[in-house]
Amino acid sequence: MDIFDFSDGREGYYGEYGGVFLPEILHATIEELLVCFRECKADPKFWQDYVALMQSYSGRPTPVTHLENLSRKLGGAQIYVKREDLNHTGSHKVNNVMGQGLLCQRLGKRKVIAETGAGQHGFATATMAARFGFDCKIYMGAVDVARQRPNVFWMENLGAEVVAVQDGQKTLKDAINEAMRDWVTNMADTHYILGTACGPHPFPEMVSWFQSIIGFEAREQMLAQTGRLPDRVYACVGGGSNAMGIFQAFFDDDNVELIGSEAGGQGVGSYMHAARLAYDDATVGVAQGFKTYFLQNEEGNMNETHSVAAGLDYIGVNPIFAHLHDKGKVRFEAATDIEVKEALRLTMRTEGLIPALESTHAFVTAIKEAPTMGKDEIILINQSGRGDKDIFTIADALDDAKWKTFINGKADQYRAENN
Amino acid sequence: MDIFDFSDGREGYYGEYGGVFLPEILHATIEELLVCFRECKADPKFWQDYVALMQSYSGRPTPVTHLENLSRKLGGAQIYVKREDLNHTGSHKVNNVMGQGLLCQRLGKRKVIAETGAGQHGFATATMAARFGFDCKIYMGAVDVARQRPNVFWMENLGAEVVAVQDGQKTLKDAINEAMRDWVTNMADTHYILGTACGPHPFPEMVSWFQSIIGFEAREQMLAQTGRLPDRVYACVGGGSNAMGIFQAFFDDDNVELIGSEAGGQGVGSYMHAARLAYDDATVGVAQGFKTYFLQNEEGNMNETHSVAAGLDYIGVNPIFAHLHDKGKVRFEAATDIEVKEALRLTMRTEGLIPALESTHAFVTAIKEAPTMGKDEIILINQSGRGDKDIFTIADALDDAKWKTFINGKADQYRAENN
Amino acid sequence: MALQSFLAERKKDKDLLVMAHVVCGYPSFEANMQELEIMAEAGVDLVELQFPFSEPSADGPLFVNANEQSLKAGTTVEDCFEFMRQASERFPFQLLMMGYYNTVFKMGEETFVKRLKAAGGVGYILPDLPVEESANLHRLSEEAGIEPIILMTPTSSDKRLAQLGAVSRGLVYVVARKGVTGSKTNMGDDVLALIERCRQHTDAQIGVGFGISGKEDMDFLRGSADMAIVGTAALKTWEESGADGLRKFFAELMA
Amino acid sequence: MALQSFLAERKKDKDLLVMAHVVCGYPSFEANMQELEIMAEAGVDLVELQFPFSEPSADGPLFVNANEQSLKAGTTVEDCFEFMRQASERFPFQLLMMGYYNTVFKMGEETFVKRLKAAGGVGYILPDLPVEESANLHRLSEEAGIEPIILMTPTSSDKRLAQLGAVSRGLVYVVARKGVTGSKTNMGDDVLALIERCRQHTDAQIGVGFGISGKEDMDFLRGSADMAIVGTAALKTWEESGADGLRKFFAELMA
Ligand SMILES: Cc1ncc(COP(=O)(O)O)c(C=O)c1O
Ligand SMILES: Cc1ncc(COP(=O)(O)O)c(C=O)c1O
Repeated sequence: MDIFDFSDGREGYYGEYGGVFLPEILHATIEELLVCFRECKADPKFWQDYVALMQSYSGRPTPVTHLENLSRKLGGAQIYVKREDLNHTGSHKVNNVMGQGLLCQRLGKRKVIAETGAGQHGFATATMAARFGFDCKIYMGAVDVARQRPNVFWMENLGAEVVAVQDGQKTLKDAINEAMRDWVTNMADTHYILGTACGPHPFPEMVSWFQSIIGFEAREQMLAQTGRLPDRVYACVGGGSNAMGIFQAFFDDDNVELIGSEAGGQGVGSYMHAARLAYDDATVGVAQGFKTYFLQNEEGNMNETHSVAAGLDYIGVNPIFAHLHDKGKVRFEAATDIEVKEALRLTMRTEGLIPALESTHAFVTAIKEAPTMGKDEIILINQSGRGDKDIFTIADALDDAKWKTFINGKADQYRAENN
Repeated sequence: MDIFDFSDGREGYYGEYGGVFLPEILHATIEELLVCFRECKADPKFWQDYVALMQSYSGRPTPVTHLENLSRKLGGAQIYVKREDLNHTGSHKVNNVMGQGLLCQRLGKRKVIAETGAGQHGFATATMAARFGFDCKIYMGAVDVARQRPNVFWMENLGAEVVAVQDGQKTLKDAINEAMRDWVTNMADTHYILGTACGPHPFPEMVSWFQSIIGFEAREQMLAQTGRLPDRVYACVGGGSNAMGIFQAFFDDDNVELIGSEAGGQGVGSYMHAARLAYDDATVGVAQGFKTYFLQNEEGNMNETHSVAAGLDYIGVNPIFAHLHDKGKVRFEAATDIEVKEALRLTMRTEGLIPALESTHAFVTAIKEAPTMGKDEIILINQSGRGDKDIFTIADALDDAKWKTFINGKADQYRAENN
Repeated sequence: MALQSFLAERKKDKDLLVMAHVVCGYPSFEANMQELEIMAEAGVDLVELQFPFSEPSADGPLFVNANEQSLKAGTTVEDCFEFMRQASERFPFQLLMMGYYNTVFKMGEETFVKRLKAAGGVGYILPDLPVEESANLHRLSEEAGIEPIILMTPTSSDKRLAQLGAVSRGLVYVVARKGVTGSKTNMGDDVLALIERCRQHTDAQIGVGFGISGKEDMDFLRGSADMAIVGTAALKTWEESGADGLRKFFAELMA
Repeated sequence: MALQSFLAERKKDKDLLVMAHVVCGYPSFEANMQELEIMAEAGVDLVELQFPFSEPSADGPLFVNANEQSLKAGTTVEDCFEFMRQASERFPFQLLMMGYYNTVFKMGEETFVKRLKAAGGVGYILPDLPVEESANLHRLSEEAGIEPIILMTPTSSDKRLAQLGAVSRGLVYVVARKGVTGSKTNMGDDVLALIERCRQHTDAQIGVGFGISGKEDMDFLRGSADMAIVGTAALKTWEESGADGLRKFFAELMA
């Protein structure tokens, strides 16, 4: 199954989803990008360079870790974890970013812009820009700037300019709008590094392509380590890039079930979540450059979303998943904030792993299902990132009293220094 | 040169340094440890298991990254970096810890204790304990507990008990004393996971052995990537474990110069530093179980030390280095706090790397020397850890105003929640 | 009257037509009505009524804020159509719907065309709907006698302009510069050259927009474009100095 | 008189000797002198004067604090020796230096032995100096007629005890339990068995320490050990109830 083998006149479409819905002014830029991307994709040397870069700079291949303790504790399937958390900058986001960096070089552009929500994509982009010598501007909702200061701190120290976006809900979707506004102005010398497998074609395909390195490694590693393919593969789904990254390698393996785990937030019926496919609240729409399921009202204006994991808190889902959901190829579940906190604790204590809150959504679903599976069955979870960068969020999520005391003390120290 | 090929009756001695200076009550425990360690070291299967564990759990081998931008900017030697920052838990400390975990299993002990200063070793130990299912207690000076709360937070969440030590200067050396007090009480079921290549024999040898994985990988990688050996290898030196880790592989390569970079703190003559070998302030003494150079007064009581990098801020240095310093085999330099801040900025902006403050000491010395070397010469730096875990320290070190505002806001939020 | 013939009619008396813009429901429909009165007085020929959308990614800060405030105040699509109906009955200028495609998509293209027609609108501008995605909507529009306004831009190649020209009818919206609505455009030879290039690919009237802010821009465009499109400058005037300011603004603009 | 013969002498009148402990300079040398007076009154046989060290890793919290405070107050090695000299002239009990090896190492082993001798000390306890590292110091001590106190512990194998016994002279310090100074030891059969095992490997007198806190411990040890070693319990009493308390403590202990 090659999902990217588009039929005539349907380039960029996955079933009825995808496409390019952008201002006319970007038409030439998107064309140029598409041509360049097609060249890169057709050029084996490009992929070799990409893999070499990821090896020497980001530590790929990331390993697959067998979680014997957790498997034993749950008493069902054997659980394996693909360790994207071990990447440089701490998440899978860097795969896409470094790939687009190489492509940007080929485009001959010297400036990059990006949107970021949780900040991991912005952090990765700022890192890439420092490494490639690009000018870098990161758009981030003002609410996210306030709550994700550590990532902002690093982005700025890496030399990026972080712009706090004051519009709308002041979160990820608004940052995307603002990045697009920059792009329609500065496309001549600027490449827009979109952070997930969303947005107009060719971004969903391109981001998925760079992220496919996850799955191709993982599939081989599972064969080497277990002698066979996993029965189920779990990944969290924000925009869908890490999930596409790991799932793609298994598209032709009909016995491998693929499960995407979305942000259930406060649960079904709460309208405080970001589950576009697992719950029934989303409908098809066109926004931010593409057609997919969005959490929107009946007139097409976007709803507020919520998740403890800022990186999953997005109104739309990648068009490929919208299609694969229709086709029943990928199953979608949701993990609530409460379940996420529990699974995080369990994973830390039994295995010494600290998955990012985003990644923990995949763990939740896997942990629910593993006990119902046979001991000879095998599960693979994509740990898309590490949680230690999210200490403020996790400390808040776990309501850690000592942490709060520490922060209060720190604040007192700063105030004293000022006097 | 096999530094561990002790002459008769001098087991555990490197020149006049090293030895075992412990209460009699620990004699049997140390003997047991030594016997077990000798078995492990003689057993190729043990090393294979260790390497396999490090590959699947910690992402080894870590890559070597060529810093083309920095090399170009400095205009001298080509700079390569061994990326221990990409390890699980974010530093080389995990190499030693996982190795000792395996050894502890073989010893049949179910409890581990460790001291920690910066918290990276405690973090790694807590992680290992969660993974191996050991009970875990971490001793940490009360001052360090207060200033390294993020690491404490993770240790606790990983299931470890963190004990704030209230004695002495309430920093690393006091934590070591307290860990020893625990050990002399509970040695029957408890293994002491010492965090660096210091302490009584066989710790310096054992920690160096586990850390040698760094250098053996790096040497091979340099040969593969550059076709030859580096001219100089740089590492920061706290207790000396990461430096021993990378240097050992080059001990027989007489053309490779080895440079250890100590904490220069506020500089020569300030007495606010932790440079045991680079400056002239340290003298030979016996403390914390072994004989080496310590920063102490003439009556043998230890002086206060200082470094912006908590992990380098130790009174003693590993006995192997004391010896290699005498022999002129390793050259020691110091990097001051101010130089470290500058080098950190430079490295972030030119290469997108965020070395730990400790590791940045190695960068300082390399950055000083690279421009004086030929363009065809090659430098290898050991990046022992990543700095993003040290955000509080680095933000303070860089005096970041926005960070302070953020912390104040966070504190206000917590206070408001409490009302 | 259909847009094409209406514009042709208007062009008889004037060398440069004017299209103005309001964001429906911002600051309120009453204010909108007042604005339209002023525009009508000044002799504006065409007005785009922007239906607010939550993700106005082709707009600049002023319009972004207007979209947001309007939605916050509870503006619905039905409100916008009803306002259009009232305005179309009351004023001599014609009305276009301006907005983002999702508004259309969610109600269905057929419904959209019917409702627009029923409200007295003569066309629409959907900046995020490229021609590749427009075939069905264009067909429905043609059947209903409604015009899609095609945008031509400084980045469009000749090949692209030909493609755009082929489906253009009534009015083409020439985007004077890169970027979003709102900032000033330096009118210069490149704008004239762009208009020239566009003319080679369409017979429709040519309106020029993005950053038109006063009389000098009008003078500059006269003889070259058929219509000047004024957006942000008018809203800014309204926000800063209300009805009187706006009256003065249009008086000066169209003097 | 050398330690060995002194102890033999004392043993003639008593079935269980007592060794006490002070940390030099804590809370002050004056206080130390007062403590010694009380000990002398009570008939204590031997006192270890702990020379404070910055890293007292074999000590429990009370002594750790005492070491720390004493150093903070500026106590020097010279002060300690001078105090020992005065005490040795004044009291009937004999004095040992107790401390960590670095104190010895820094002044040099030869100097240490000379100074200790000159101050009237008869031996020393260096808990972090294993016998493997002691050859030179033992030789110098023997030449000077000074005794190293060897520690035997519950974790020592018979082989190890033999090794320790071989170099023991005068007094062996049997550590009653694992751990640091300070906490209570439950005196039981294992302690008796340990003493028995130790006796098989040494002819020296056997002192038992770690956690001895009162009369019951004395009664327990009587007939088995030669000497009870009292450390923390006395310091604790001093801290809690001063000179009077300490007087009472020793009166009860040695009743
Ligand atoms: C660690 C991590 N995992 C997952 C996601 C979700 O994005 P995606 O669905 O594109 O993988 C994010 C987004 O920020 C992330 O940071
Ligand atoms: C990242 C890092 N590097 C270096 C050190 C110094 O230790 P060592 O000299 O044993 O490598 C530490 C100690 O905490 C550390 O955390």
